[in-house]
Amino acid sequence: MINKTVTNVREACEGIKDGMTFMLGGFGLSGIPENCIAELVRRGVRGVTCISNNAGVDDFGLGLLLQKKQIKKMISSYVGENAEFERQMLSGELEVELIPQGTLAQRCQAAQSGIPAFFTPAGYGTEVGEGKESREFNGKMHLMEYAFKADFGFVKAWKGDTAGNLIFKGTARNFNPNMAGAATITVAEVEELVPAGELDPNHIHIPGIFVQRIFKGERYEKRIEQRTVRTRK
Amino acid sequence: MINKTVTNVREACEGIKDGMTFMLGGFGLSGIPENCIAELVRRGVRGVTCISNNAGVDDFGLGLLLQKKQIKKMISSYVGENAEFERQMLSGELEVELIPQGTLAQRCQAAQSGIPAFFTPAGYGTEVGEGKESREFNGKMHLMEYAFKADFGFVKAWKGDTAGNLIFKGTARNFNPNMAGAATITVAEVEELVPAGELDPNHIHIPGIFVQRIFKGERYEKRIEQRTVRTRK
Amino acid sequence: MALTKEQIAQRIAKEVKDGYYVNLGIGIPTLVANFVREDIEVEFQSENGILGMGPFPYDGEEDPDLINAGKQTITALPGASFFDSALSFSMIRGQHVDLTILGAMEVAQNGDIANWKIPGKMVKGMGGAMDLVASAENIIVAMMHTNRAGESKLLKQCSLPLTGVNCVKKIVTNLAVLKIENNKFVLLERAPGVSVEEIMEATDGDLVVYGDIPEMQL
Amino acid sequence: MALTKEQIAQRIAKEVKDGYYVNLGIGIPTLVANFVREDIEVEFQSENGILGMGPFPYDGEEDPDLINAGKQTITALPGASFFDSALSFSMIRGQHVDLTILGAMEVAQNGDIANWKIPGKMVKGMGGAMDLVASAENIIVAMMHTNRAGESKLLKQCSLPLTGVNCVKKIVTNLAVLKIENNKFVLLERAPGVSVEEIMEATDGDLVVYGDIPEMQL
Repeated sequence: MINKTVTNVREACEGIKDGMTFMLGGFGLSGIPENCIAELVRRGVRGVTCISNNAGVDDFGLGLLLQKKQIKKMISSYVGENAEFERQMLSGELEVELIPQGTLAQRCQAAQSGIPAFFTPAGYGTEVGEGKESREFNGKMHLMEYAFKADFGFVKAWKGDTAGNLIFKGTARNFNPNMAGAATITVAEVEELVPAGELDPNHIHIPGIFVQRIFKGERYEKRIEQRTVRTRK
Repeated sequence: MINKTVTNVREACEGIKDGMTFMLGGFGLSGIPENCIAELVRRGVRGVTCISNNAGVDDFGLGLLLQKKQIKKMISSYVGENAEFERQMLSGELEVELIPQGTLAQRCQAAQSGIPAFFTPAGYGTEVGEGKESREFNGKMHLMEYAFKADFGFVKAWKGDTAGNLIFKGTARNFNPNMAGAATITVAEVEELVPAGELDPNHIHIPGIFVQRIFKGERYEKRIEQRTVRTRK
Repeated sequence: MALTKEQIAQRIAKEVKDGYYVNLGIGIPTLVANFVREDIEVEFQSENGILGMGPFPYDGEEDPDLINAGKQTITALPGASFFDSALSFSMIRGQHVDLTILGAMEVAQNGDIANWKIPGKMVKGMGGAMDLVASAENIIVAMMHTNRAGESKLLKQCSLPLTGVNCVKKIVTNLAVLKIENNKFVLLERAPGVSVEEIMEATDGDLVVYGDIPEMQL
Repeated sequence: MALTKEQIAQRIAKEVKDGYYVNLGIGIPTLVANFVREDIEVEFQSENGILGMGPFPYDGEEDPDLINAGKQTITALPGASFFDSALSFSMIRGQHVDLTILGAMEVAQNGDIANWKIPGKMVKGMGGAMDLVASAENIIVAMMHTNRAGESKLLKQCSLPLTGVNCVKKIVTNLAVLKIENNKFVLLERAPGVSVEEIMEATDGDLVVYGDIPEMQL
């Protein structure tokens, strides 16, 4: 098998430059590439565009990059729960493009799949549709949406093997499989890295062909955003 | 969980009518819905359109429906290995629409996903592109292709549960997951049917929401089309 | 007496039928799960990637890899499945979800809905709401009849940026159950003890009242 | 001496580089796997849904659920993965596959290829070939230089229905290795003992010969 392992997060992020466009997996703080985000902060890369469903919270996830004002533009579907984000957006420091969540997922998958454009009903008749080509199918109006283009994709999986095959856990899967292979270089960080052959080929969620670099993350905080419990009776 | 089980293949095929459009999973003879095909033959449904990557062989798979002249039109990517098929096609008895395999898969997935149309480079400049809208993206010409419409989808999985969740094995997966939920009614036949809760939710290939009826197939021949072996040294 | 948020959820729960796949939005809709009859089979979908969502976990059993669209820790019921965001929106866009229940800031009498942005003030984003309202055949809006300033949220025309057009079919508020028909709100039920006149007063859009309006059964 | 089919495959195997994902068509291309250097890592993709395809199984170990695109029984190597057809063509259409090797009935000097249909005679279908040739950056055609009637398969223009346009970059036949450049065939290598004149004679399209043409190394 082709070996995709790199030694650590520093090697995984080789080639990152100011002004690049990144895709980052995760929903809220679940399934985010924690180690890659920390490395982006460490490198101090600036003026970047981030395609990510959310923008983290003030002191975790993409919020860490926002605090250092490293992000020029965010492309997301939901950015609540982040005061610094709101401040930068309302002051005009941060450019923000909000798009429907399903459109975001599909534009990633389209990039992964070599589909340059597709039609979706989401957002027709709203601000999201302004300036976009629209067309009727089956008596219903749709917008034409394009595949994303990005330089680096950062995804986080539960388990991975040296061939780059990935397996996700629970709802930490979210955008990660759709972003793998959607950028020029896909970096995967995993909680557990095993030799090729140890994972059941029927259980692989994303085959290694979509991953250029894989490494085991040094540590995972896996912070919970809204701890909600029920009481035992 | 919502229970999707039906008693047997007869109940699973309730509502099937002459002239309908069917989608059938499988690649060659691998992963085909054997029990549903047998039931379609038994019912003698006629004048149907079949969307299926292949057309079986003379005496197995969709070849059984062809022999009985039940099929009016085939939409496939590859139909070799079937003499009766070739005879009916060349004589004009059978209408045949050949489309690229990736386009076929994507048109199923588009139907499953509520994407009415998308662009693909496959077939541009060939017979396949005649009469179709074409457009340039990123300096390359693409064809606009539409989501399929079908009345019944027949898919075959390895394991399933009563909630309709499906798991496939090896390359018998092929078109089956992409066709689930792409027709008005999706019928899933499985080799092993277990109570909801027995399958690991991380291993489900297709969630039960895409399946309307599920049953355990009575028997599986699983015929091999090209038995190819190497000799032991 | 106007309904509490729990009672709005309780009333909406009666719209949930056996065999339904249901997507619940954040806020009042989330509460609906607590009131669904126990003798029917319903599966809750959360757009971040789970079908067969269960109740919140017991204290100490929270899993950061298992949350709902509101980022709350949840559990998975036996028979649940996990999937990626693209497949999740295949369920939504492909109309495999039977019922969508979501909140709103404004609903117009033509079925338009606004719930994602107050220009210059609040911009959280639409999340999955635009996909949901553009795709679902069966949408119920759960909201208070008026906003904090006492202004009607049932309008002739939305003033806020839209989430979707001509999509809302039914609305359950603290005062009433209404449907949208022929570009008008049609009053179906009153909250217990709330008069038709009170509802008319709290409704800015055109409101049609056919005959006697029954009180809601909770 | 013109090459055998095995030797064509052997020559093409030298184009397979370390770290390549390779899709092999039916016929001569399938044989290429047998000749790839053992000191490099290559993964074979089959469009019916496997990455990391291994050799044919031993007698008695065939699995009907494990076949290649030619419907032959195969094995999976450690580290392999299975996937559905849509994701398989995401690999192909999304240009994640590095090299595509396929057969042809005709190739034109502008890179057009025909390999799926002979009107009125043979219509097997294109299978995945149209997706492959429309998407791949790196396509090598493996074929005999002439057909059974002795007619050249390297033409000014294809006469058969096309599979793809302007897509073929390299051709390896039983007589020669050629590339396509500026709307012409450019001769790169001769089969051992085959003269430039023989190749010119067997080539219907415009053929460019720059200087001395070396013999192939197998």
